[in-house]
Amino acid sequence: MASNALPKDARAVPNRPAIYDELGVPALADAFRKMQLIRRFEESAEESYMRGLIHGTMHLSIGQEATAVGICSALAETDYITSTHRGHGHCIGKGGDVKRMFAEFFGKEDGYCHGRGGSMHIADPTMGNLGANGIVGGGIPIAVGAALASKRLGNGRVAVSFFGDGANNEGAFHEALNMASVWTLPVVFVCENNQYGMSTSTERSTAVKNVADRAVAYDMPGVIVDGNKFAAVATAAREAVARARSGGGPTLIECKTYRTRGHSRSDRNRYRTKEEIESWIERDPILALENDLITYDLLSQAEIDEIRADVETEITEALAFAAASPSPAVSSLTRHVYTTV
Amino acid sequence: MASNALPKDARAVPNRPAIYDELGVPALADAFRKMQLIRRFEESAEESYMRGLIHGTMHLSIGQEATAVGICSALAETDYITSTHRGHGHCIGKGGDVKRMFAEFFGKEDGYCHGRGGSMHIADPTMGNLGANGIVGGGIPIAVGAALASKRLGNGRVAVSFFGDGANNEGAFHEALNMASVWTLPVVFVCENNQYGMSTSTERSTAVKNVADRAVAYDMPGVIVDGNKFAAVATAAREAVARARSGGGPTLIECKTYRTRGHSRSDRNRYRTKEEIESWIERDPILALENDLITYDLLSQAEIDEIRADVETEITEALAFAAASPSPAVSSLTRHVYTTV
Amino acid sequence: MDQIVRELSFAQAIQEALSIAMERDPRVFLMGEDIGVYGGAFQVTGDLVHRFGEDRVMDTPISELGGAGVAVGAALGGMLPVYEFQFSDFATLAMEQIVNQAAKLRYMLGGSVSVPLVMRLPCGSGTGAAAQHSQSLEAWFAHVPGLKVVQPSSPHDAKGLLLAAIADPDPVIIFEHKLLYKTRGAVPEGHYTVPLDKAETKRVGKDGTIVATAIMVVKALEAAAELAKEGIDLEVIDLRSLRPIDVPAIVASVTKTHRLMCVYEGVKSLGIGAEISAAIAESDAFDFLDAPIIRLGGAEVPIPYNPELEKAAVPQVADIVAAGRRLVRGR
Amino acid sequence: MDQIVRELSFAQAIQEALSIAMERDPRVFLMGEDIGVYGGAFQVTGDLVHRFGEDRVMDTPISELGGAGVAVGAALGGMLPVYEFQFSDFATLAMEQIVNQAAKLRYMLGGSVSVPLVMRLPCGSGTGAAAQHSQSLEAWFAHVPGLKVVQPSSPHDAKGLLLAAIADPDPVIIFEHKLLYKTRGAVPEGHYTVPLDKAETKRVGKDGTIVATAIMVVKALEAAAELAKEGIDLEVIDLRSLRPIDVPAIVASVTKTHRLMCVYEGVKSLGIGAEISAAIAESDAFDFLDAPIIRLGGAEVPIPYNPELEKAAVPQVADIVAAGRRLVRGR
Ligand SMILES: Cc1ncc(C[n+]2csc(CCOP(=O)(O)OP(=O)(O)O)c2C)c(N)n1
Ligand SMILES: Cc1ncc(C[n+]2csc(CCOP(=O)(O)OP(=O)(O)O)c2C)c(N)n1
Ligand SMILES: [Mg+2]
Ligand SMILES: [Mg+2]
Repeated sequence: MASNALPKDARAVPNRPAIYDELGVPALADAFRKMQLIRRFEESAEESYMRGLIHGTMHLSIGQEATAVGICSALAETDYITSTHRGHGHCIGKGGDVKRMFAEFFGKEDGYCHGRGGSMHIADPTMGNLGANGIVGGGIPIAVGAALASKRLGNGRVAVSFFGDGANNEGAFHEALNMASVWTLPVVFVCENNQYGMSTSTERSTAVKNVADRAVAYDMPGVIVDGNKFAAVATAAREAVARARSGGGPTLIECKTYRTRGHSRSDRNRYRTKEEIESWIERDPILALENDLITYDLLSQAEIDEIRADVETEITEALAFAAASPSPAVSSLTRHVYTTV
Repeated sequence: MASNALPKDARAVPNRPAIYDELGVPALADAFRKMQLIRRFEESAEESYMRGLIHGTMHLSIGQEATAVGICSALAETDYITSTHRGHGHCIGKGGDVKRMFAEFFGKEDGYCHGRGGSMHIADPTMGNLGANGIVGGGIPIAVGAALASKRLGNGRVAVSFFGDGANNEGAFHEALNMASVWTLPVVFVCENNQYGMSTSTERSTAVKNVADRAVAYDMPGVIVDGNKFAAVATAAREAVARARSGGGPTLIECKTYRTRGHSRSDRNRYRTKEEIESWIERDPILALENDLITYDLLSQAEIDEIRADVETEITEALAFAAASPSPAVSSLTRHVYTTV
Repeated sequence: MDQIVRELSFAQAIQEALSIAMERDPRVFLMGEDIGVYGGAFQVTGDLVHRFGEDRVMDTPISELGGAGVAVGAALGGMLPVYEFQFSDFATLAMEQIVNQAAKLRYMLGGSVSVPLVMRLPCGSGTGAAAQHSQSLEAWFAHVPGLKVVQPSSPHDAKGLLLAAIADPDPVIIFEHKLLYKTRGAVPEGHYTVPLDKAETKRVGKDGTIVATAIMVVKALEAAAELAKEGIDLEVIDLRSLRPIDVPAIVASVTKTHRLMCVYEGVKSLGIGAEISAAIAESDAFDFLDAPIIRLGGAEVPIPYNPELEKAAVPQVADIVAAGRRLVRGR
Repeated sequence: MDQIVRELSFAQAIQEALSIAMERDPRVFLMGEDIGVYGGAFQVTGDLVHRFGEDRVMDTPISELGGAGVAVGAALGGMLPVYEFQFSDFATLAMEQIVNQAAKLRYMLGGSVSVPLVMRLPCGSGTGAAAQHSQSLEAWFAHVPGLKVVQPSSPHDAKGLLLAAIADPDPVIIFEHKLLYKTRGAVPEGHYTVPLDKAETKRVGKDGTIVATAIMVVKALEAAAELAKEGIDLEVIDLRSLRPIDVPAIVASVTKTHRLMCVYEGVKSLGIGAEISAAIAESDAFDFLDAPIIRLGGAEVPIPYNPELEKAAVPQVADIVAAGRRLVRGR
C-alpha cells in the first residue's frame, strides 16, 4: 500500500523505535489500518445497535486497539489466538473480515457464525482465531491446549491467549499458566489490563499491583508494557512469540490500557470519574501511532488519510453486505449442533 | 500431666528453641501425646482395615504428624480448620476424640458423622474442625469463608486451611488466596508439601520449586518450614496466627514433609524409591520431638513412656468403643439430608 | 394479612426482600460480582451498597468457584450469605462447591452442621446473549439431594420465596428468569414468606393441566386465555419449587382434568418436565390419564444469537396453544 | 467378523481400546491425573505410559478445569484427546469447559470447528468412598445438547463405544461404573465400534420391559432370571446411549410388552429414568401402557459411607425383583 522508492524504514531517523524498522512500512501501515478499522467497526456497530439493527449486548474495546494489533503483529496467519467477550479487536487484528463480522452482529447467515454466535462468539478459525468467549477466563486453557497440539504436531504454531485483568482471578488462569509452564508450551498470555473487570477495579479485586507480578508463580517472564503504545506492545509480543516458537516456553505480557466506553451496553458508569476517562482518551492509541508514523517519517499525512478513507469505504461496504445478507432459516435451528447428524 | 515443682520451661537450657519456652511443658506434652495418638490411630486403622473391619479407602498421614500438631498448637479451641482427604492428624490435632473417629471408620452411629462420612469426612465442628474433604482444594475457600464470618462477627477466630502440594494447582487455591488477601482475612494457609500429589511429584506438577513461592502472587508472606520438626512448624504457626488474629491478614506456610505410607489403600508405590522413603522414615517427626523434649530437659524418658502407654490405652478403649457402637438403622438412610424435613 | 399492596417489578421485589432480610438480621450479607456500585448486572441489588455498605454488599473478584466456597464457609461460620451469580451459566464454574460441599456437608457430617446459604441465579434466554449467557440449567440442581430449588414467576413470589430461602437453614438455589425482572405485579410490604415446597394453581380449569415454570407460567396463562376462547379450559399450575416437586398438587389436578402438559424453558431432554411427567406416570394419577403427557421444553440446541432462532429454541405462546389443542382434542 | 474372542475385564477392554486407538492414529493421546506410572486410580491405563511414553499418556497436575480446557484446545488444534477424570465427581470442577465450551463451540461458531474430544468418567457407588466419590451425574450431561453421552455395561461395549467415541468428531462423554471395572466378558480383538446412539436388547421377554443403565443392566438381568422362575418374563434393554436416547427401541419393546420399568443408579428425581419415562409417556407407546411406569433410581440422598446404608441408597437385585412383580401383577 504505502511503500515507494527507497523504503522508508531504510532511512535513518533519530530515536526511531527498533520495532518500527523490524516490522517495516507495509506492516506498520497494515497495523495502523487495522487499528483504525477496529475503531470504526466498533463505532459503527454501536450506531447500528442504537438504531435497533443489532440485538443483545456488545463489549467495545475502543481505546485498546494497540494491544490487539500490537500482539497480532507478531503472529503468523497459522498462529492461534483465543479471545474474550471484548474480542472485536482481536478478530480484526488476526485478519478477520469486517463484512462477516457485521453480518454476524446482524444475526445473518453470512456471519462468521451463521448468526448463531453474535458479538461474543466471533471467531475465524481459518485465520487461527479460535473465538471470542462469553466466559471470563474460558479461553485461557483452550489456548494452552492449542499450544500443546502445536508442540505435539510439531507445526511451529504459537498460541496467544488474550484475557482481561478481571480474568486473572479465575482459577482457569492459574491452572492454565501452571500447565503451560510445566510443559514448556508455545503460548503467550496477554492480559489486557484496562483496570476494571466490569465495575471492579484491580485494586479491589487483585491482591497484587500488576497482573504480571503473578508470572513468578509460574516461573515465566512477566512483562509490563504501555498497552496504548503499539510499539511497546509489538516489541514485547515479538520477543515472547520468538521465545515460544523456539521452545522457550510461555510468557505473560500485561498491557496497561483502558476502555473508554462502558463495559457493555448496560453500563451506567458509576465506578469511574469523567476525569479518569478523559485522561485516557487523551492517550488515544491510534493518534499516538499516527503521530509516531509521521514523526519517524514512516508514513505521510496523505498516506494516513488515504488509509482512513479506505477504512471508511470498507466499513460502508461491510455494513451494506451485512444488511443484504439473508437471515438463517428458522428451520435450520438445530444445524451445527453436531458435526454428523 | 507432666508438670512439677519448678516448671521445666523455666530452667534455662542452652540452644533450646524459644517456641518450647513459649508453649510450656504441659502444651508440649500434649503435642507429643497428640502426635503419638495420630500415629497409633492410623496404624490401628490400617490394621482394622486389613482385618476387614473398615471399608472404603483411607489416606494415612504417617510421617506428617508434626505438621498437623505443630499448626494446631497455635490455635484456640474456637479457631477453625478445614482439612483434607488426609485429615486424621488434623482432627486429632484440633482436639478430636479417637473414639468417635474409630466409630466413624467402622461406619457406626457413634461416629463423628453417624456413619455417613467415613475417613474422608471426619469433622468435629464443636472443636472448630469443619471437616476433612474428599475434594482436593475443596476446603481452601471454605476456610476463607469461615475467616470472613469471623471478621464480620468480630469473634476473633482464625481459620486454618490445610491442603497438600497437589492442591496448590487447583483453581480454588488461587481464587481463595487472592480473596483472603484482598479482604485481609484472618486465615492461615498451610500447605503440607509431602512432595507428591498421589503419584505426581511437585516437579512434574508445579511450575515453582516451592509452593510458598506463590505467596507473592497474593501479596502475603510465604514461609517455608521443616514440616517434620514440630518446633519449626509451631513457630511459624504462632507467628501467622498472631498476624491473622491482629488483623494483619493471611500467611502461606509451606511445611516440607513426607508421607511414608502409600497415597491410599490402592497405591502400588511405583513412583518413589525405597531409598527415598527410608531416608524420610529416618526423619520421623515423633522421634525427633521426643529427642528434643529429652535433650532440652522438658520431659523425662519416663514421662514420655507414660504418655505412650496412655495413648495405647486410649487406642484400645477407642477401638472397643467403636466395635460396640451400633450401626445406623437402614431406615435412617435419608436422615440429615436437610436440617428440617 | 392486611398489608398495603403496591406494584413492584420482579427485580424491585427481590431487592426489597434483600433489604428487609438485611435489616432484620445482621448476619445476612450479599456477595457477587458487580453487585455493589454497579448495582448488579440486572440492577437487582441497585443502591443497596449505599444503604448497607461494602461489607454487606460485597463485590467479589471474578472467582465463581472460590466465591461460592467462601459463601459456604461463611455460612458454616455463622453468617447468612446470599450469593449472586451474574448469570446462571457461570455456576458451571462452581458446581463443585454447590454440589459436593453445600449440598452434602450436612449429610456427610452426620447432621452436625447446617449450610444456610442462598444462591440467586439469573437464567434463561431472550436477551440476545447467545449460548453461554442464556442457559436454563435448573434441572441439574433439582437432581441434587441436599439442595432446595425454587423458581418464582411473579414479583410476589420472588420476594416471598427469597425471604423463605434466607430463613431456611439449608442451601436454597433460586433461579430468576431474566425476562421476568421488569415484569410488574402486586407485592405486599414488609416481611412475608412463600413456602419453598409448594406449587400454586394460577388458573383453575377442567379440560387439562399445564404445569409450567418461571416465564413459561406467564406464557401458559396467555395460552390458556386464548384457548378458553375456543372452549378449551385449562388449569395452570406454577411449579415454583423444583426440588422438592409438589407432586400431590399435580396429581390432584390431573386426577380432575385427566390430561397433563409440562412447559419449561430448559432443554427438553431431562429438563424439569421429564421429572413431572415421570412422577405422574408412576403415580395414582396414571389411571386417570386420557392422553399422552405432552412436554414442551427447549429445543435440543444451545441458545442461538439470532433473535428468530432464539425464539424458536424455547416454547412460545403459540406453541403452547397448539399443544393445548393437541392435548385436549388429539392431533 | 471372524475375530478371536477372549474374556477381558471391563478395565482391560478399555485399556485395549486406548492402545488400539493410539496405535492407529498418532493424534490420539491421553490426559488425566495419575494415569501414567500410577496406571490410573482404577488401573485402566495401566502400563500404557511405558508403551507410548509420557507425551501420549500425560499426567496432569490436579487441575480439572484447566485440564479439560487444555483438552478442548488440543482438540481444536488437531489432536484427539482422551481425558480421564479420576472420579466423575471431579467433573463438577470442569462443567464450564465441558458444557459452555466443548458442547457449544461448534454451534456458537456456526459449524466452523469440531471438538473431537473424549472424556472418561468413573462413576457410581459401592466402593465405600462416600458422597464426594460415588455420584452418578450422567443425567446432567445427557441434558446438554452438543454432547454425546454413553455408558457401557459390558467389556465388549466398553471397548466398542470408546473406539466409536474416539472416531467421532464431536465431544463424547463416557461414564464407566467403577464396580464394572473388574467384571469380565468376551471382547473381540482388534478394532471395532459400537454405535453411540443405539440401545441393545439384552434379554427378550414379553411381560414387561426393563430399561437399565451400566451396572443396573447386570442387576436387571439377575432379577429377570429370578422372576422368570415365577413365570414373569421381562425384556431387558441396555440403554447404552444416554444422549441421544434410542427411543424407537424402547417404544418397540413397550408396544410389545405393555409395561415399563426404568432402573438406574443416579438420584431418582431427574435421573435418566425420568427422561425414559417421559419419552414413553409422550410417545405412541402410551396407548399400549397397561400399568404405571415404574422408576427405580437412587434414593434422594448423598451416597453414605456405611456399607449397608450405601447399598440401600441405590437399587439392588431384590428391589428390582419386587418392582418387577408390581409391574406385572400390580401391588
Ligand atoms: C465466568 C464469568 N464470570 C462473569 C462474567 C460476566 N462478565 C463479563 S465481562 C466481565 C468483566 C471482565 O473483566 P476483564 O477480564 O477485566 O475484561 P474486560 O471486560 O475489562 O475487557 C464480567 C464480570 C462472565 N462473562 N464470565
Ligand atoms: C478435585 C480432586 N481431584 C482429584 C482427586 C483425587 N485425589 C485425591 S488425593 C489426590 C492427591 C492430592 O495430593 P496433595 O494435595 O499433595 O495431598 P496428599 O495426598 O499428598 O496429602 C488426588 C489426585 C480428588 N480427591 N479431588
Ligand atoms: Mg478489565
Ligand atoms: Mg502431596
